[in-house]
Amino acid sequence: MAMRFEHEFTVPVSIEQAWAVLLDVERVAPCLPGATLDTVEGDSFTGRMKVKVGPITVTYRGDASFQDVDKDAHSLTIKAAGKEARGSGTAGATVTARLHPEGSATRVTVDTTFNVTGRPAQFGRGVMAEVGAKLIDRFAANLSDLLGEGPGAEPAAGPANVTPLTPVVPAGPAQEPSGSREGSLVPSTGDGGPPEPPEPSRPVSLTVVPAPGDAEEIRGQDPHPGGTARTSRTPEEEALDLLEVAGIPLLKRVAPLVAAVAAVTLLAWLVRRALLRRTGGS
Amino acid sequence: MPRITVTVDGIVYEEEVEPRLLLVHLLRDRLGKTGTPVGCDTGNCGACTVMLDGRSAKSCSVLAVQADGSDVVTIEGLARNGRLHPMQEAFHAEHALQCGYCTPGMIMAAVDLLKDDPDPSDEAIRRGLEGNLCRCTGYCNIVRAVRRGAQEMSGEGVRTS
Amino acid sequence: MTEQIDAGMVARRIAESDRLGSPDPGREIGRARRRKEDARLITGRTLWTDDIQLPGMLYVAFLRSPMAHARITRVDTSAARNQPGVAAVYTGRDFAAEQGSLPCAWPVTEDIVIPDHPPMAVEEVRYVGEAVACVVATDRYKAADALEAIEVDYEPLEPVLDMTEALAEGSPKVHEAGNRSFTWKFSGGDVEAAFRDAPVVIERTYVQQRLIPTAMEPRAVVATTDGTAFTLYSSTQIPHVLRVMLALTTGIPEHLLRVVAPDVGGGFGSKLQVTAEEVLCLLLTRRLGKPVKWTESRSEGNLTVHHGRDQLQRITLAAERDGRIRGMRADLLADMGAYLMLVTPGIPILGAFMYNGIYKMDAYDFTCTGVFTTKMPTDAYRGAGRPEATFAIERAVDELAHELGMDPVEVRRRNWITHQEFPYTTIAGLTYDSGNYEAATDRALALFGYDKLRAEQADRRDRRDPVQLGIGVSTYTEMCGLAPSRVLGSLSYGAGGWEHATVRLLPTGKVEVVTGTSPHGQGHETAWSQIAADAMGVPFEDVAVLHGDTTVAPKGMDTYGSRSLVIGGVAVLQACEKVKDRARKLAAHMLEASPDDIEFSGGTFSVRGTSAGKTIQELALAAFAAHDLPEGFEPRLDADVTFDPQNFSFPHGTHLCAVEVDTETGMTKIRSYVAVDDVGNVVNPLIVEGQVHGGIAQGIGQALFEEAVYDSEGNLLTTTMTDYLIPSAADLPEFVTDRTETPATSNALGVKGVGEAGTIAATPAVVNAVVDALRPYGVRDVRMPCSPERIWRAISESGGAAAGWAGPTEAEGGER
Amino acid sequence: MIPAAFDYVRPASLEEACHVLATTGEEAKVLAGGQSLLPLLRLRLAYPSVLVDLGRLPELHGVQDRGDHVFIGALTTHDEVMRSPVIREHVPLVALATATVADPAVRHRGTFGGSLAHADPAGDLPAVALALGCVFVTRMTGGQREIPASDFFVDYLESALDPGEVLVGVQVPKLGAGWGFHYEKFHRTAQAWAIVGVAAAVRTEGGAISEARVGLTNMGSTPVRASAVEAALRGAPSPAPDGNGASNGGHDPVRDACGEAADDTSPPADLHATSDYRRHLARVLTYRAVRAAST
Repeated sequence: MAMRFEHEFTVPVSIEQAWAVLLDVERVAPCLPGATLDTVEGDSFTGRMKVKVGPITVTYRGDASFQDVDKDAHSLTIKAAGKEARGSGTAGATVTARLHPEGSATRVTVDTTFNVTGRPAQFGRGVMAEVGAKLIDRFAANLSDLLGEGPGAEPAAGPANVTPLTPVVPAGPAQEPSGSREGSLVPSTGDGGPPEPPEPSRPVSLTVVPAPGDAEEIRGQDPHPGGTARTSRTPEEEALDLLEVAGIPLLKRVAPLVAAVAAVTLLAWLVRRALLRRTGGS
Repeated sequence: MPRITVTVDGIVYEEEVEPRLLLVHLLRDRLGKTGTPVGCDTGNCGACTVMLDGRSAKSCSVLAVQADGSDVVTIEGLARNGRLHPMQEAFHAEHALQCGYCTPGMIMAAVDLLKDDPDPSDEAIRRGLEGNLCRCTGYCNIVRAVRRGAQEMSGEGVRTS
Repeated sequence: MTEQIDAGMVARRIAESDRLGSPDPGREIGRARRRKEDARLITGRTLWTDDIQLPGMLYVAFLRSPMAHARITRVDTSAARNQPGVAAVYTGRDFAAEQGSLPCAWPVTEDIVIPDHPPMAVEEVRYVGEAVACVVATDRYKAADALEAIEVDYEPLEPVLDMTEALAEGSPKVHEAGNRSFTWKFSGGDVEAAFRDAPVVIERTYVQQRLIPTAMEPRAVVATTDGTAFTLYSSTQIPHVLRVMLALTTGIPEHLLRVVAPDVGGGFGSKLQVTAEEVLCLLLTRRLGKPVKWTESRSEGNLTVHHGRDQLQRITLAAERDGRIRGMRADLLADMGAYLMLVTPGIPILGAFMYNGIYKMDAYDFTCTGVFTTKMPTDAYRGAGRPEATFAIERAVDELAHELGMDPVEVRRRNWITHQEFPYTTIAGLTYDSGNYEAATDRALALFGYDKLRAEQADRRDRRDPVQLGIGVSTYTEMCGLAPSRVLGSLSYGAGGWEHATVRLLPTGKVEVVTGTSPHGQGHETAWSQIAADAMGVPFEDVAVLHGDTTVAPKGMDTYGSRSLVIGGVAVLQACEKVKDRARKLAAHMLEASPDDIEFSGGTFSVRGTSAGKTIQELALAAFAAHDLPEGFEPRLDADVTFDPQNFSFPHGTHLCAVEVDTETGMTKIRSYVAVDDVGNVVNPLIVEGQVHGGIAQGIGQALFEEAVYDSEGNLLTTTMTDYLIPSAADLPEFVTDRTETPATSNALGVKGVGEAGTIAATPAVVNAVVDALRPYGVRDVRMPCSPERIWRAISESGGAAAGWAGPTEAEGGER
Repeated sequence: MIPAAFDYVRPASLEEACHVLATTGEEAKVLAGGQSLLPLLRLRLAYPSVLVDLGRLPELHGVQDRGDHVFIGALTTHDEVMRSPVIREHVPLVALATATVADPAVRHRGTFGGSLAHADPAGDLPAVALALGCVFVTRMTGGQREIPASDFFVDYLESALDPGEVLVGVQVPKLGAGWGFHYEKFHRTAQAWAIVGVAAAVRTEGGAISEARVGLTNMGSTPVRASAVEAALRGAPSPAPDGNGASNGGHDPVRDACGEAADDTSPPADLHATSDYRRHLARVLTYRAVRAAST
């Protein structure tokens, strides 16, 4: 099961500062929820990663390395490959991050492909699609936090460190249609009125792109479990998530994933609202 | 290892079992009760259906330790005093089985459904058997058999009109 | 038409009359005998392969590839070996020298590519689920645990998943020799002429989705040896073929190898195979000197039991405006999967002779290319080639009817072979010996209430009812009784199509029938007893049928392709006749009469015109005692027959299906289903009806529910029964069945075979009904399985959003 | 397939259960009826180190009429729920939806609380709990709490329960007079997961809908409350019982309202349905459920 994700965000630090952080594997690796770094040797590192969804757990062991590090273009690729600690399946990810200067800030694009094999990939309900999307979203969000801190800072404790920046239009095709049906749901913005100023939000735009070859679904089958992800939920739930993120002890356990999801969901919702407003206002 | 006591088809067994041992494997591998087969690993097919304390249960989705102190009746314990249960007779009479692999579970499910509804409609029979898959019969004769079994069990005999 | 009669009632009455007994009292053939097999099956006293426990037995579990295509770069079994209870751990490399290659017995062309197929992969894996290593442990739990300790490194290779792309230039290769296994061509008549200036041409592409046979009993194998000889128990349809093939593959001499098929819980073609697990269990018992058992789980089985169908069919039909078909082209791609298994390439070829169906036409052209992909190999699944052919022609004929604005039944009438025209040699070269399509169709139409349903359909269309009614017709025939050996030879099949029977009259007058067929639900013990009881004049209860063990029944060709009764049953009859011939001689001797004056009736040989006679039981004892036998008469009353048929048999029938399609949700509900089959003479109507029921259910399964789905990386998503949907009782209607009986002329019983008929007929009947329901929306096809979403999309994409509910917007559609 | 090894604890009291769970942490898993958990164990998708079997704790069983609500013990089986006269009389939606869960044998073993704590958005009961505004009563060492349904379903297979926390039961509010109920489940075969399900409770007064509650199954990572539909239904004339509503006459406010069922949802795309098909179904099925609940 292969999935591809594109993320884009802007951090308020210079490109050189961001680049320096990006190369620091001991700080980048923990951006992936559930990941533990075991060894680092040059551009290669080994580690473990525990993926947990409710009662379902899959632990991977594997290694990763920096590849195609281009300091002039400010782009690099991290390739990771792991095997299930207790099963025969594998997981692999290729993350390509590119930095683009934007004044004193830096725009970051993260392109991730994610591939899972073995039992977790052998179900129609897409256990790993469910998890994969969230993991990668969380990774991008954490990376955004990390890069925003600049070199020398401590890794972000959690997603509460929201950096207010302008949401960015997704680079790929938007998941939600801009048709009138959906548009009509936009809360309270008058037709033709000016768009509201963007709300403070985490600077992440989420886009899901079918992996190569997936465009026409699974080889011509229509329902397609992979390559898709959810990006929003209802406002009520976001409110709940906000509380959770704010640290109300509703969620003492499973901090990494649940909090991550909450954060990502929140972001997604905020971003989407912003997008819808733009639509409604245009 | 936990020690459990379980009555199967009228015999009391005391067994030490690994907690993960499935009831169906206790029956098949430990007690030699191979009349109850296994057809899937997700609780869908119903081939392993037994009576657990009087109601149908899929023995592949129950741990042996969960059955501690329970009474289990399998297809092997359905006949009494050398006489087939009316539902067994009915499956034979209506040609409600072909390969027979689903049959033990199907018969147990059929017996169970009559506990709630002694005179079920065809639709109720079909709904009541939704957790038991058969690949051979197309279910028509199974529905007939359950109807016949119900009539036998209610003492009416089979309506012949 | 008798539309006022309630169809269900009629069928019930017919069924009841069957149940009440034979129309010819005293005759066993034709009687609705309850099955002998049932006693053990309804009480749990069956012996399934997994039930077998042998002293010191070890349990095998296989580690399977998570990759669709990869090179194996390292396998480390050391940790697994040290786990408690583990006797051995082996990789493909450990068996490379002795495991051989799994056989393909049907090289359909001279230049066919048959890749090496090691039972355990050695260097490369080519589908998810391919065995890479195995653990042998003291119980199944420990074996499963140890699998987790085996480490395998893979170097991923590109998966190959789409047949068309696989054949394109530059595609990654499944095997070094490329992705094309063979191209097989066949034609009759002048196809160019048939299509030249044809007033109507129908061209359609149909997808026969990949199916998982899903016999209820998962496969299991037990192998044991005493150091010299080997016994293999397997949940197989083909103990005899398996014995030969295992001997050839493993080098274990055939005479030292016994193969037993204990009770087998369904097959549907999926157990017509020589599997990696069977080979490896034999090798493991040879290496370890211990009995071993392997039982698959359902999720393992969905990955690794051979799959069925998976063809892409381009069908072109040329016709006159009056509906008469001029000619047909069928151009197929058939997905072989990663390897060729026992009869993989032959499956689409079996269909080649059936694309013309029951119709007369001037020309026909067939091409099939077998393509390798990185998926589980395909092979026989109920119908094997013939359902695909029947689907194509029956769907295309419906399209022709629609194109011409004709009733689909009428178009069929204009084209089918009329009953006066039999025997009829078709454009595909087969000689259909007998049939009466008119009778079966008329009967079906009456039972169905065809005209009334058409009226209701018109009314619903007029009212724009959100629930639309569709009517599907399927008039099928099939070639059964595989098969005349010379025909199989001409098709390059690796074996013959004969069947063997032995009949032994025991000293006490009881009869043993030994058959080479290998039933797994078909009720041969009952039906063969009926044949023998009639032929020998003994009570039904006095016959025992032995099968499924190469020691007990050493000769046979086993059970598949609706062949058992047509060939095996006839062999039983012939063997009985031979025994009777001997008995007649003995009776003549004892009665001091000429054998020519001896009559046989009701189990007694008597001198014509006298009351003097000897019962067959008396003769049995006399032969046993052998005190007073005719000169040169061997003291035995038994006989062997190996029967090789001269022709196939051709059951046919008309199936009608009415569906209600909820156009708002796309949900299809089968409202009524009528099947009138002509399977020739019937030995046991109860068994025939059961076969038809089950066949229809599987045909409906393909039409509406089932599909094996691989994702874009080659992972199988339908590994469990929660995702591979086979219908339950709650998902199917009552089927109304009836029969016409046009005896086959090609065998002494006049029988035609019934195992696959329902499946072959049902799929096009249902899909035709679904499409018929959607005609007002401009829909002309829905891909199988016709899931609610596919139907909803078909409606939406034809611009016919139902009853005001919006279809997918463009943006939403893009999200797929 | 065969589960990996685990330890097994059958606590004698709720207190002990909480203690065991709290001390074992994330690696422990509660075993209720096991009908969802055992398949996961067998497929080796779950590797708990300890299973804590609550099946024998009497305080978790049973159904009680508690005046303004019905209390359903977490370990009450689906079968018991379906039969309970109290549930059928006062909170019939629970019985209606439970009757669609899996199959009879599974309903004999599977539990009300187990299904809810599994928090599967494709399960039938979470949407019902959400629509009815149920309150989840839990216990942990030295305390207890009540979690409203709107807070309980956190994410895909994630509930708000802490590792040391046990679901004791669920308070299902009685909605009182004038309410009608329906659970509309759409699935391909009897055993298959709901592609979409709709739990509807509708109060009609004087020929109009005065209040509606709609919960959606399998329309997101959690069950979803169709708030927009609920708001839009308020005051709409109750649908005509003839089955065609006002569609003949053109405008049907109930239908319009139900057209908002998929708004603000992010339904999953999987083998059995795409997201947009689920959105479509949500609209159609909500209309059907609301109609059925109003008549």
